[in-house]
Amino acid sequence: MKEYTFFPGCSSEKNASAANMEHSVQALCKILGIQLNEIDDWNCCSASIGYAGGGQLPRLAMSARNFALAQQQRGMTDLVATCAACWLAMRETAERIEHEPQVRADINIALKEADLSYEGGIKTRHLVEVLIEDFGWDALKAKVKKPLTGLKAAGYVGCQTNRPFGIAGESFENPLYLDKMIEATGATAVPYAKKVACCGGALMFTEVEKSCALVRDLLQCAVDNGAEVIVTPCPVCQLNVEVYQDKINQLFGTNFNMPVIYYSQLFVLAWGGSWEDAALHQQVVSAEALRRFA
Amino acid sequence: MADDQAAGRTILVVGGGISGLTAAVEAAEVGYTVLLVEKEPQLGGRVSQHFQYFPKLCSPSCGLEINYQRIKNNPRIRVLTLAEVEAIIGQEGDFTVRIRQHPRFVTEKCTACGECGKACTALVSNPFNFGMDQVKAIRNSHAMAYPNWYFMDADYAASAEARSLPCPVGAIDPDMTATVLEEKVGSIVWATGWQPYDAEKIHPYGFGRHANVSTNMRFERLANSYGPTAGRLLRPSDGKEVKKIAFIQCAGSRDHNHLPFCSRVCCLASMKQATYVREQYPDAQITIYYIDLRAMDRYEGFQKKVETDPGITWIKSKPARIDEDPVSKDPIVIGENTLTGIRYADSYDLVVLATGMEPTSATTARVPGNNAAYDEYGFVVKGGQVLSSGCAAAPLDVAGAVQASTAVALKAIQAAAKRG
Amino acid sequence: MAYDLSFAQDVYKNSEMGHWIKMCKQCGVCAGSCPLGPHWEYSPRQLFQLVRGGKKEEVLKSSSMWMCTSCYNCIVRCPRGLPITHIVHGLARYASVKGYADPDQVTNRFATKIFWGNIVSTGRVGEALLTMRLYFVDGLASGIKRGLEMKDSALGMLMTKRLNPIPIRGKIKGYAGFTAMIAKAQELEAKREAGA
Amino acid sequence: MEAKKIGCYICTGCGIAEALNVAALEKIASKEQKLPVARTHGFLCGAEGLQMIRDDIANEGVNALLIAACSHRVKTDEFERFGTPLLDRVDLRDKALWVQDISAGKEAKEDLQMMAADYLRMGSVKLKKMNAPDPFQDEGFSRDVLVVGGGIAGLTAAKEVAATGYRAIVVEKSPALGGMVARMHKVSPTLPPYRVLEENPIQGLIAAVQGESRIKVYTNATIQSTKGAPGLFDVEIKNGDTVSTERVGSIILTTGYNLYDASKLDARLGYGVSPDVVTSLEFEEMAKAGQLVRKSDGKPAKRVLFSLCAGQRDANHLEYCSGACCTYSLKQALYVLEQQQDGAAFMLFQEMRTPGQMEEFYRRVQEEGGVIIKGDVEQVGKGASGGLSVQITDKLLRGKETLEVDLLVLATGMISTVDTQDPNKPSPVGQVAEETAKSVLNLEYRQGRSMPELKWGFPDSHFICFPYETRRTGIYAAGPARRPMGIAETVTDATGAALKAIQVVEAVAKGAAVHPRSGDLSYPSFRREGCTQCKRCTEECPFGAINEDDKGNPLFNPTRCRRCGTCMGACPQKIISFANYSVDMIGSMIKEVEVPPADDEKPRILIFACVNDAIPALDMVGQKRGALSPYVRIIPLRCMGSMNLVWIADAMSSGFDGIMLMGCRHGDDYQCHNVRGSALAEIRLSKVSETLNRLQLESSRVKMVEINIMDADQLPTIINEFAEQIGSMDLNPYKEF
Repeated sequence: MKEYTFFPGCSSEKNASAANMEHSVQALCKILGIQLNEIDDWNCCSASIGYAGGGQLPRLAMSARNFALAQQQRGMTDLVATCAACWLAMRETAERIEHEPQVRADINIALKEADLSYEGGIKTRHLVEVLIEDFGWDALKAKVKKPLTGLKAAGYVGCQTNRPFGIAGESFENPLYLDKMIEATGATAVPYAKKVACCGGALMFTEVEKSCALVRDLLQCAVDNGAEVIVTPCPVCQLNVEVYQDKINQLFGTNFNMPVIYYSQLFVLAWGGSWEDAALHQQVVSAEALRRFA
Repeated sequence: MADDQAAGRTILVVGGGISGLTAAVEAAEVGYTVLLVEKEPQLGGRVSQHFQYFPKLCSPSCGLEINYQRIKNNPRIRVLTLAEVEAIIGQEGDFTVRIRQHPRFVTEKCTACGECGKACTALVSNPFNFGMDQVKAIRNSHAMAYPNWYFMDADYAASAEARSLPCPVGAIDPDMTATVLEEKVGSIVWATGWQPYDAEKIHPYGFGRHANVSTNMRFERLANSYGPTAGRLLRPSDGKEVKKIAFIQCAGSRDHNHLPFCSRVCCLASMKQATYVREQYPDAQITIYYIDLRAMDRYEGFQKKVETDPGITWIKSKPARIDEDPVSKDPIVIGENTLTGIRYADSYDLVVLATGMEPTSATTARVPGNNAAYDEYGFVVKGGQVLSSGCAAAPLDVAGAVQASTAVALKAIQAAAKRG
Repeated sequence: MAYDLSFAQDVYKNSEMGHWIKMCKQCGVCAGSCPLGPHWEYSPRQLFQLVRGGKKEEVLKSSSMWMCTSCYNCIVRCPRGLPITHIVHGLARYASVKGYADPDQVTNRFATKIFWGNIVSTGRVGEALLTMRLYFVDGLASGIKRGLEMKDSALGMLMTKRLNPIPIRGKIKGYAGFTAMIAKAQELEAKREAGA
Repeated sequence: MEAKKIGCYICTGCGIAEALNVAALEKIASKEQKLPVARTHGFLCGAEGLQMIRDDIANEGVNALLIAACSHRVKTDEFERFGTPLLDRVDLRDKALWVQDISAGKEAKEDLQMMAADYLRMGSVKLKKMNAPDPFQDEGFSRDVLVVGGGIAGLTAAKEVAATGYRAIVVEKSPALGGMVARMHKVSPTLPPYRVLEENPIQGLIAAVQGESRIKVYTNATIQSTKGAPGLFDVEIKNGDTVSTERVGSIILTTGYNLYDASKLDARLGYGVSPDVVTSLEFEEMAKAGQLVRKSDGKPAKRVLFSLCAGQRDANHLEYCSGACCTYSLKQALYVLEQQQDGAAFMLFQEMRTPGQMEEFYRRVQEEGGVIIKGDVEQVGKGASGGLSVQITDKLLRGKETLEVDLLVLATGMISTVDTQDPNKPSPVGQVAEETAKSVLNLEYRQGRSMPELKWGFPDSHFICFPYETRRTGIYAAGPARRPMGIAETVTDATGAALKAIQVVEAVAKGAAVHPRSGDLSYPSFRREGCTQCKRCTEECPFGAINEDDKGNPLFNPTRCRRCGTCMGACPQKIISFANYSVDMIGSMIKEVEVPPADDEKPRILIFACVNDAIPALDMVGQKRGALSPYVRIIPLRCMGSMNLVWIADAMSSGFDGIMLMGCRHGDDYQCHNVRGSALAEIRLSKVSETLNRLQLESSRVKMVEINIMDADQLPTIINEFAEQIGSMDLNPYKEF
């Protein structure tokens, strides 16, 4: 059993938009032997869109509080995040605490108001990095019980899992780990030009049509390349690409009905987990195409 | 005077490209003894892979040939090919260097008659053409090669066929092993030059992923009648004639993600390559994407000349990325024209990345021991035991490399005259 | 007067990562990298030159900064290593704080008011409330209209237990400390932004 | 001198024995050509074969070698190191065997045999006509180096010359050393991390030069005249009323640059209108004096606009880029940003040109707040609060903008101070060009007092592969006198020029040529009694090597000579020759070719090929096993410039049916290593139709082509099409005679 401090983020809460991710992540960890110790009483990371309301320091302070709590509760053990935005916000905060003394000092002035302090040092990691680096491809493949042979999946890495930090060792323009994950389950990763395209992110809320146009291009590319399902590591990507398909069909006269699932769901399914373990019942666009492997 | 000083005072020149050749020949023609060490089987270095020089659009072989003649006529120059300097001990005026000479598997008896090559059935990827074609495992690296003396790839030397190759003069020796020499030298010139920046590292441009994204050095080989297409400008995916072509400047240069410095020659090289295209395809459309056109000093005349070509579109823009049309395999260049503010997504038959110069002294040709000072890019600069010239010292065009190497030849003479 | 540097110098000093604007060499990579590029009135590169040119009104009243999806494409490609995403966020914030940004600009309104208000009110995002606030921001009628447009999706989310039927969420346990922390941070931030 | 004894060695390896009747060749050597020693060997370049030759040299007294084997591309160490200058290589393999397909049958084999026999005959007669050169010597040779110009280039050159153990003489026209750089404040970075301005090195350099016993300095001095030649230059140095004469071996021209006259610039730039518009040099002097102020009212200059390309890259002013001004202006921007409180520097650029590691310096200046603007100055007016109001076109903000600044600095460009003459306008016959004594060197050369220019007034001759070469042997230009360049590059350039200056005096001492025929000991001589004073040789020498006496006879300066043979080619009287290269030698080779009788219907085509490009290209044809017409016979020439028209007549009267001349490209982008050789050959050839008409032959029988070293693939077509064309004509009627 490997233990990590865990920051699930707001979308992974019960009845939140990435509840399916959280559920499948837990199932995945159980199979692999990972214990995720959630930070008690964590707060929102403020996400990238937090810049406008929060500015610099309040925004960074929010992640700093989570670090401080993590250190109090779990010492310096690696902190794992599953949400792209949370992971990015925490990495950014960690970097600025490390490299900018003024920021570190100011953050601590603010943290003091909550009787906390944090000087840096906890390593923030994406769950994907844990799987690759701490377990390795062979271990991931070895768990496969029901190879997803014949399944054509388009790996959609998106933005914030990929930039500006990215999964260690991967290219910003053509990261390969997600394709390798798909292949590790026995499925086929379709070649696909939009794997790091943007889904609109938070602008899906405000610039709906512009963002929907981005997602339309993305879906079209997946369809053109024969994908039956889109697989992603990012809750924002998952939400935007899955939930807005109706809207897109309405706006552009298209007829998309593309299931969009998390890599964790794919693994759980291939590793012999149930439909429910994989939280595939929690898809807005039905993932029935995968039922044949359940 | 000079002859007296030359006694026992050898100048070691490392690198047999245009810089090393120049330093060696210029020093030897003053009357000094020169040991020229080249790691490849033949001299000429990077320039020998070029089709033409700007601005005169003439062949590098022409100037190289004169330098080879100067070597042939000058007994003071000793050339060691397939050789690398492993260790440097001592100081200016009194160095001992250890040189490893890799086996050539062909002895100096070779008359370059070509019989072995005819019989050889092993084809290997051709490094001289950047792997764009295949070549015999026993060969000369290129037609104008000097010394005109065949060599054999090490892998092939271990094969059974290598032992049975015909040679009228018995020059083939697959059992040849490396030898290590120790030499006393008075001064050392590091002239190891540059390598093209690895275009695969420039991920947004898709080299290696997109079939029809090439590089400037590959394009030089394509244009060359001795190159993989016998000089025809054809695109890799389907052999189609290149009628719509883009050159992208600063592909890897002036970029903190890659080479932070300017490689100096790429703007002019692309202008020159535009003339290759025009020569073959009078109706071709050419686009050059650039940040700043750097046709320094008199090269401005060349820029002005190329600018008279109405078929060239100049776009002040560093493209953001290159996509590929999945069906036609046309590369699509995407970016913003900074003078109009208009975004573009233009497809081409071929895109040529003007990749920059990475000093080999930063990677494969480090100076042994603590004998060199480097700048943060890996160029060998003033302050160490060895002198440096050409593109081992700074990104330079050929004339600049010759100029610097002539100067360093004098510094090497002065240093060799010091008593250690 | 053009190229009066007082605005630029204030931005360099008081806008997040603003000092990096000095370093742009106007290559255009950022503009070509942006997913919503065509919708920007001024591309990042142009914004930077406008800042240097002293074009305060043009910059701060522009909707450009609000078009950033935070995809970070520009940041990883910029050959001068400018943290463009952060610079643009900083400029947006600057425009908002200094009162130049149109308060009705949809993203401005959402980011500065709705989203931030949502997270600081409890310590975490309340997605349902966030969505409702967003839809009803222009009043009841248009809110209902927007809500209806998305009703199938919302229903889907509800049915798959990915949307909380109870929009109000509870506060985090340490909310008092959290609020005090935010207040302190905001106080320091305000000082910094004022150029103190 | 001992009698010549020729040994002929025919290699039978590399398939020669299988393709050729070697015994017949051997017989030609011994019986027909009457060579005292003629041998064959199956592996001549092997240890045994070479020993055989060495034994003959030792035991038989052989002192001239005819090696009939492969081409000069291979085996030079083996075949060309016997220590005798009397050597010729007959290329039976690469240019005969390899370009003939003998599988075609008996006739092909016979053709090849004839070709080989002819080449052997030509080699034999060549060697018979060849004498060992006697190197030119003079007791008065000097190894001292004259440096003209006492700025950073000249001082560097002198210092480097002295540091190598030679004496230098510096002549500076102004009262003090230091030149332009002495007027400057600081210099741009040359060392990592390329971010920091460096202290001006000039004072240290002046002190070093003044403290060096091997350097003699003349200030307030000009060159009244330069007579002589490398090793033997006599230079009259005028200082006031005193004229001193110095004998030097070589000369380095480091007179630097003048700035383009800012008052000639477009009025919109405002120079001369407001005192607050200054040139970059004026600004430099202000910075040096610590006076960065508005000249109009003495107020501190806080906002400074630098306009790069003030006249450069402009067809109305300087067509070229000055190379260094972008970096130079960035340096000056840093003066403003570092020295002035609240200083602001704006760089109005066209193309920001900071090559190489200077990109980092560009970054530094931006980091310090320097603002870049792509655009042009439109109008300069008076500012609201003094200073200037400058209207510009702003290409990045896409519009017209107005900047209030304290100073506008115009980065004017560099003009070479070397007086040059356009080589494309040769001086009229009988006159010395540039009679005015304006020239820097005042050369007493037949072809004029000035240096021939390459382009835009810069005096070099070949700026890619051999940038130091000029058309005046032993005179090298360095620094901005040679090409626009900045300080760091000037220091490098001057060091390189110092090497070339030393190299030439060492070569001269040995009687040897410098580039491109480095080491060649031959030099031209002439038979005075045959001279008609036509002056073609003195006019045509690309290097101005030949002067004239009062009667118009040529006066050869062997140490100026580059041994190209252009004089020999020019001479209608055939009286100029080298010990080992002469009109008679080539003429005899032509006559040695056995021309088949007309009824054999086998034409003969003579190819004169330049050894620099055409011969290597022909070697490549062999290496690639291209097929050439069996009727061609190739004669290498040192340079097409040495082609004497009499050979055309010789060949035609010997029965050749066609002649092809292969020279290097000429014109603006010439590749001729002797600059004018191939161009002159073309001019001469234009007169050949007269000769042919006199012989009642078609002028299409003679053709000149430009051959590039990479033309191996085209050569078979070029040659074979010509051969076909000649074949389709009637055979040369002179065959019968």
